[in-house]
Amino acid sequence: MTESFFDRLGEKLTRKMAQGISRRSMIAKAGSAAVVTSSLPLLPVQRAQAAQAQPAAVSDFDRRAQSTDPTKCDYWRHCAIDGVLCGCCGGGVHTCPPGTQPSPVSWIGTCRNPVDNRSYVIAYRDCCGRTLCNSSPDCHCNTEDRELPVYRPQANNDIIWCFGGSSAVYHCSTAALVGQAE
Amino acid sequence: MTESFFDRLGEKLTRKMAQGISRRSMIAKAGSAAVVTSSLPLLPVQRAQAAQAQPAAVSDFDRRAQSTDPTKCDYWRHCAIDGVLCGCCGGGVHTCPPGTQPSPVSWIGTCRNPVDNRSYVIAYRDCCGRTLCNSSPDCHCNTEDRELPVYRPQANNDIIWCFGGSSAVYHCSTAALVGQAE
Amino acid sequence: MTGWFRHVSAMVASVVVSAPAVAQAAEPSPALQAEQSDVAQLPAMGAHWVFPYTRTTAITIYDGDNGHVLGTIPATPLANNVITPDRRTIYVTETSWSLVDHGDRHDMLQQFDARTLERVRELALPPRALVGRKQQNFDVDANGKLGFIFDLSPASAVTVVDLSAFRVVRTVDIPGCALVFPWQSGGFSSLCGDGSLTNVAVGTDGKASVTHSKPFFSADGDPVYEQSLAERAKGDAYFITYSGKVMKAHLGPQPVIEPAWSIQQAAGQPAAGTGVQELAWRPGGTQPFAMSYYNHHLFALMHTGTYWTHKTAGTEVWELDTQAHRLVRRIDLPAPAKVVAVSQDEKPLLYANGENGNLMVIDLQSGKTLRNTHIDAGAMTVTPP
Amino acid sequence: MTGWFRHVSAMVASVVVSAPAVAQAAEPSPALQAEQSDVAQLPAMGAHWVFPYTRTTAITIYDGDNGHVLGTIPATPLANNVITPDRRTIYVTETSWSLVDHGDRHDMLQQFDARTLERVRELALPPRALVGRKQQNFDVDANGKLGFIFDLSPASAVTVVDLSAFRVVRTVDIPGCALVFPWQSGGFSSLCGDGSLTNVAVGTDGKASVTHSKPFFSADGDPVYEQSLAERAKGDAYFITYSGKVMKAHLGPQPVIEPAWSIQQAAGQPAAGTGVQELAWRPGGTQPFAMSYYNHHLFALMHTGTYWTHKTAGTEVWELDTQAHRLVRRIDLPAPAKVVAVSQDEKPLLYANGENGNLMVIDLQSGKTLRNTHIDAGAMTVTPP
Repeated sequence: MTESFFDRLGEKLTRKMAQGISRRSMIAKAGSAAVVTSSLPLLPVQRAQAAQAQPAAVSDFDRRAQSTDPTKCDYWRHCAIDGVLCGCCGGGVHTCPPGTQPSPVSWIGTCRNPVDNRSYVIAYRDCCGRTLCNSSPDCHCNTEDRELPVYRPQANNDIIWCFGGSSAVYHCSTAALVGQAE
Repeated sequence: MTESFFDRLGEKLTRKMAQGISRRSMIAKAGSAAVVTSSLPLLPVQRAQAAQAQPAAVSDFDRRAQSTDPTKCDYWRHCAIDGVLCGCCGGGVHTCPPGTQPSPVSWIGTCRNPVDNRSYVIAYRDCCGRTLCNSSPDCHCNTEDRELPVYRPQANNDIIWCFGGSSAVYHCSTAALVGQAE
Repeated sequence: MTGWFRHVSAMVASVVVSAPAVAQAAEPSPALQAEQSDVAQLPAMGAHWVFPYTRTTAITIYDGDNGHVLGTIPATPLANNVITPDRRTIYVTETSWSLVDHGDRHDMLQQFDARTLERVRELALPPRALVGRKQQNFDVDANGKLGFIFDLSPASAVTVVDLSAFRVVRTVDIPGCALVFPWQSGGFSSLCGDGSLTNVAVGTDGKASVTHSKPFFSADGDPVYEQSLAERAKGDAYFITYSGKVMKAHLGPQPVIEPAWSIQQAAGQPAAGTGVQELAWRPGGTQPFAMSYYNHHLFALMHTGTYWTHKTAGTEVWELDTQAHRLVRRIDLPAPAKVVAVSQDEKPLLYANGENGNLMVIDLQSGKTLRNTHIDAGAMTVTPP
Repeated sequence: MTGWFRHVSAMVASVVVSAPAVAQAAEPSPALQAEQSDVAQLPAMGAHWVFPYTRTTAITIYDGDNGHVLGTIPATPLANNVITPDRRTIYVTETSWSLVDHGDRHDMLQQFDARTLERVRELALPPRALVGRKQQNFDVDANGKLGFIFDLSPASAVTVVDLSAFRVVRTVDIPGCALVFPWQSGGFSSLCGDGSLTNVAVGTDGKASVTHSKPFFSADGDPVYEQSLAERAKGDAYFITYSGKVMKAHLGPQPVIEPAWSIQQAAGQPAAGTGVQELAWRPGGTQPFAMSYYNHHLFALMHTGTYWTHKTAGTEVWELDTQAHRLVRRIDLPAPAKVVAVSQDEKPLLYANGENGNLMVIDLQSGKTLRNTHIDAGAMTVTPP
C-alpha cells in the first residue's frame, strides 16, 4: 500500500502549487521512480496567457453573457464552470459559504467581460468540506468554453478541486478573478 | 460512555425477540439499573389480536384495497407501510432484494384481505444493509391504518426496523403475512 | 480541519473589485483587479431565518424574508437538529457508517457555530434511535445546559449530554416510553405506551430520578402525537391527540396536565371522534403543529378525512388561541403540506413544506403568500427559538 | 456480515402462500398461510440488463426488456463500476468519509457477486481521482486479471490491482497523463496533455515498463474525448476528438494508430472544425459514445452547435459503421440525452439517459422507443460486456 506516500505527495504538491511554484519542478523534485513525460502542464496563468495568444473569436457564451447577476449560469465569469454557484449557497462569486473552505488550488478559465470587452483569467475555486449545496436548479451550471479533458487538469472542470482541505467533499464553485488574460 | 452496554443490550433483545420471547421478561432480565414502567408493549401477535377484539369497521384504505398488484401502495397488505416497496426493488412482498438482509424483528399491522374478507397480521420487515432503493415514486408508500406513535414501537412505521443486521441502513420494506388476526 | 482553515483565512486579503461605472465608455475603463478567495460569515441569527431539511444531505438555511440561501448544515435523513435558546449554537445529532452503508457505525453529536457554521466539536454517542426526523427525538433544556437524545436499540432510552462539558452524563432507560419533552431545566418527560408520562430529573451530580404520572390518554383509543409541542422557556408541553384534543401540561417530576379541549370544537364544529368512517377536519403530517410562543397561538395542519389519517398532508393551517380555546383563522395553503413551522417574533412568518418539495412562506400579518418555491423540502423544518 | 446473513438465509423456510383461486366463493376459502422472509437471487446476467447510475446513492440494475428493477449496487457520485467480461462480478471503486463529509477518508475497491449482489470483499486503495464518473477512471483487462484505477492527488497516477489476489500491485505515476484504456492483457494506456499516449505494461512480477507514443492529436487544437472507447477483448481503442474525428488504435507497448476519419463526413456532411462560430452536428454529453462490438457500429450522441459544446446533450444518436466509415442511420431521441449505451448482443437495445432523468430504451431492430421513464438517471450507464 502506498496510501501514505500518496497522501504526502498530494499534500506537498498542493502546498507548493498554492505558493506559485511551477508544477514541472515539483514533479521533478518529487523524484518518483516512475514515468516522467515531456507533457507537463504549465502554470495556470502561463497557460491561460498562451491560449490568449491565439486569435480569440467570440463564443456563443460570450455573446450572450451578462454582467449583472453573478447567481446565474450566464454571468460572464461562468464561461466554463461545472457545479453549483456559491453565490446561491450563502457565498459569493469569490466567497465560500460559511463553514466551507476554498481549495488552495483550482482550475482556470478565460472569460470575456462584456462590459470592458477584455478577457480575464478566472480561477474556479471549489468550496469544500461540506455536503453539496442544495440550491435552486438555476444555480447548477455546466458551461464549457475552452474546457479541456482531465489530462489537462488545470483546464478541466470535471475534477473535484478540493485538494489540500480538511476533506475533499465538494460543496459549490466560485469564479474568482485572477487577472487580465492579455 | 455506555455505548458497548447498549450495543450488547440491543443485540440481546433483538435475538430474543426474534425467537418470540416476551419483551417484558427480557427487559426485566436485562436488570437495568434504571426505569421500568408498567407500560410494556405486548408481543406483536398478541397485540394485534387484542386490537382485533374491538369492532373492526372498514377503513377507507380497506374499501379501496386491491389484491392483484403487490407493487402498488393500495395492495391490501400495505394498509400501514411507510417506505419503498421491495417488490419494486428486485425483491417481493416477503422477499428482500439481492444483497440486502431482512430484519429479524419488525413492526406489525393488521390489514383486511378483500378476497376472503379476513383480517391478517402483517409483519412489515425492512430489508437492510444497502443504500435506499431508487425505485419509481409509485412504490413509495406512507399509509397509516392503525399506525401508532413510537412509544408503541411494534405498531409504528417511522422506525427503521433494521435491528440486528450487519448495518441499520434502510433499503426497502416488505409486508409478510404472519397469520390470521382472528 | 480548524487549523488549516484559520491558515487560509489569514492568507486571504480583502481585495475587492469595483465594477466599472460606465459600461462602454469612450476611454478604456481600468481592468478589473484580482480577487482573493474568502469565506462568508453570518450575522446574528434573525427571527425570520428558517431551517428546512432539504433532500437527503442537508439542512439548508434560508432567509424567510427574501428567500436567499444563507448556508448549509450537513444532515442525512437520520439527523436531527436543535438551535440553542441563545441562537449562537446549532446542534446536530447524526448517524453514519464509515463506508456509506456498512463499516463502522458512528452516532455523533456535532456542535456548529451559528455564525461561521464551523463544526466546533463533536461527541461520540451511544446508538441513537433511527426513526423519522422529528424535534422530539432530540432537544435541549431552556438554559441550554442539558441535551436529551432519544435511543431505541430496540430498547428505549435517553442519552443525557452535558452541553457545556460536552460529555455524555448518562443513559437513562425508559422502557415502554419514547421521545423527549424538555423541562425548563434539569430534566425531561417521555410519552409512554400506557398513556402516561415518565419524568426524568437529572441532578447536578448527574444522577437521574424517575417518576411516573398516571395515564392521561389512551394509546389504543386516541394516541398523543409524537410531534406534540414543548415550550422550553416555560417547561410546558402541548400534547395533541390524533383526533385533535389538546392537553397543556406543565412538565416536571410531577407534571400537571390540564383538561383536554378540541381543535374542532374551538372552530365551532363537532369534536372529531375516532371512527374509521367519521369524516372531519383533522390534523396530519410529519410536523403537523407549530406555536407562536409570544401569544400562544397554535398552528395545525388540517385536512378532511377519517380517523387513521394522522400522517396525511394538510390543505389548511388553522390558527388557534390556546388560552381562549378558539379558532383565530383558517389559512388556505397554496399546496398540501406535511410540515408547518412559524417564526418566533411578533411579525411572524408561517412556513409550510409542501408534499411537492416546495417551501411556502406566508406573512401572518398580511395573510399573503410571500413565496412558494421548490427547494426539495423534507419532513421537518426548524425555526430559531 | 456474511455470517449473520447465512444464518438468516438458513432460518427461512420456503413456505409459499397460494392465492385463493376464486375470489368470493360461497364456501369460505382457506385462510392464507404465514410466509417466511427470504432474499432474492438473480439469474445469470442477461445481455439486456442495464446499469444506470441513479440519484446520488446507487447503480440501479434494470431489465431493459421489461423495465423492472433487478437490484441495487451502492454508489455515491464518486463511485465507478465495471462488470467483468464473464459477467459474474461487479467491481465498484468508491470513496467515502467516515462522518459523511469529514472524518477518515476511505478509498475502496469493492467486489460484488453478480447473482447475490453481496459484497464479497473489499480492498483499501491509495487515494483515487475524484472526478466526474466515467468508465475511463476505472477498467479491467479482457481476462479480468488486472484492474486499473486512475488517481489524481493532484499528481497523476494509476493504481494497478491484481483482481485474483485482490491486492494492490503497484501505483504507477503517469505525470501529465490521465485515465485508463486497458489492453487485451497486461497493461493499459493513458491519454496525455501533449497529445501522446503513455503505455504501461505490468509484468507477471508486478513490475511496470513504460513507453511513450508520439503525439497524434492536439490537446489545445482538438482534444480527444476522455470518454473515448476501449474494446477490451481486442485491446483496441477508438479515440474521438471534440470535433468528431475518430482514430482507431491497437493498444500495447507500441500502439498503432490508424488515420482519423470524420463522423460528419461519414454522414455526407462537411468535416466539422473548431470554430467557435462554426455550426455543425457535433458529439456531446457525459457519456457521448457507445459501441456494438459484434459489428463495430459506433453510437454517438449528436447535437447542432459550435465548437466548445462537447458536454452539450444530444438530440440524435448517430449509428456509424466504423469499418466503412459511413453513417448507418440517425435516431431521433424522445428527449435530449447526455448518456448513450448499447447492449452487446445481436438484437441490441440502445439506452439514453435524458437530461430530464429519464432512461430511454430503443429497440435497434424495430427502431421503436420501448420505454422513456423517469428513474433519476445520472451521468453514466454501464451495460454487460
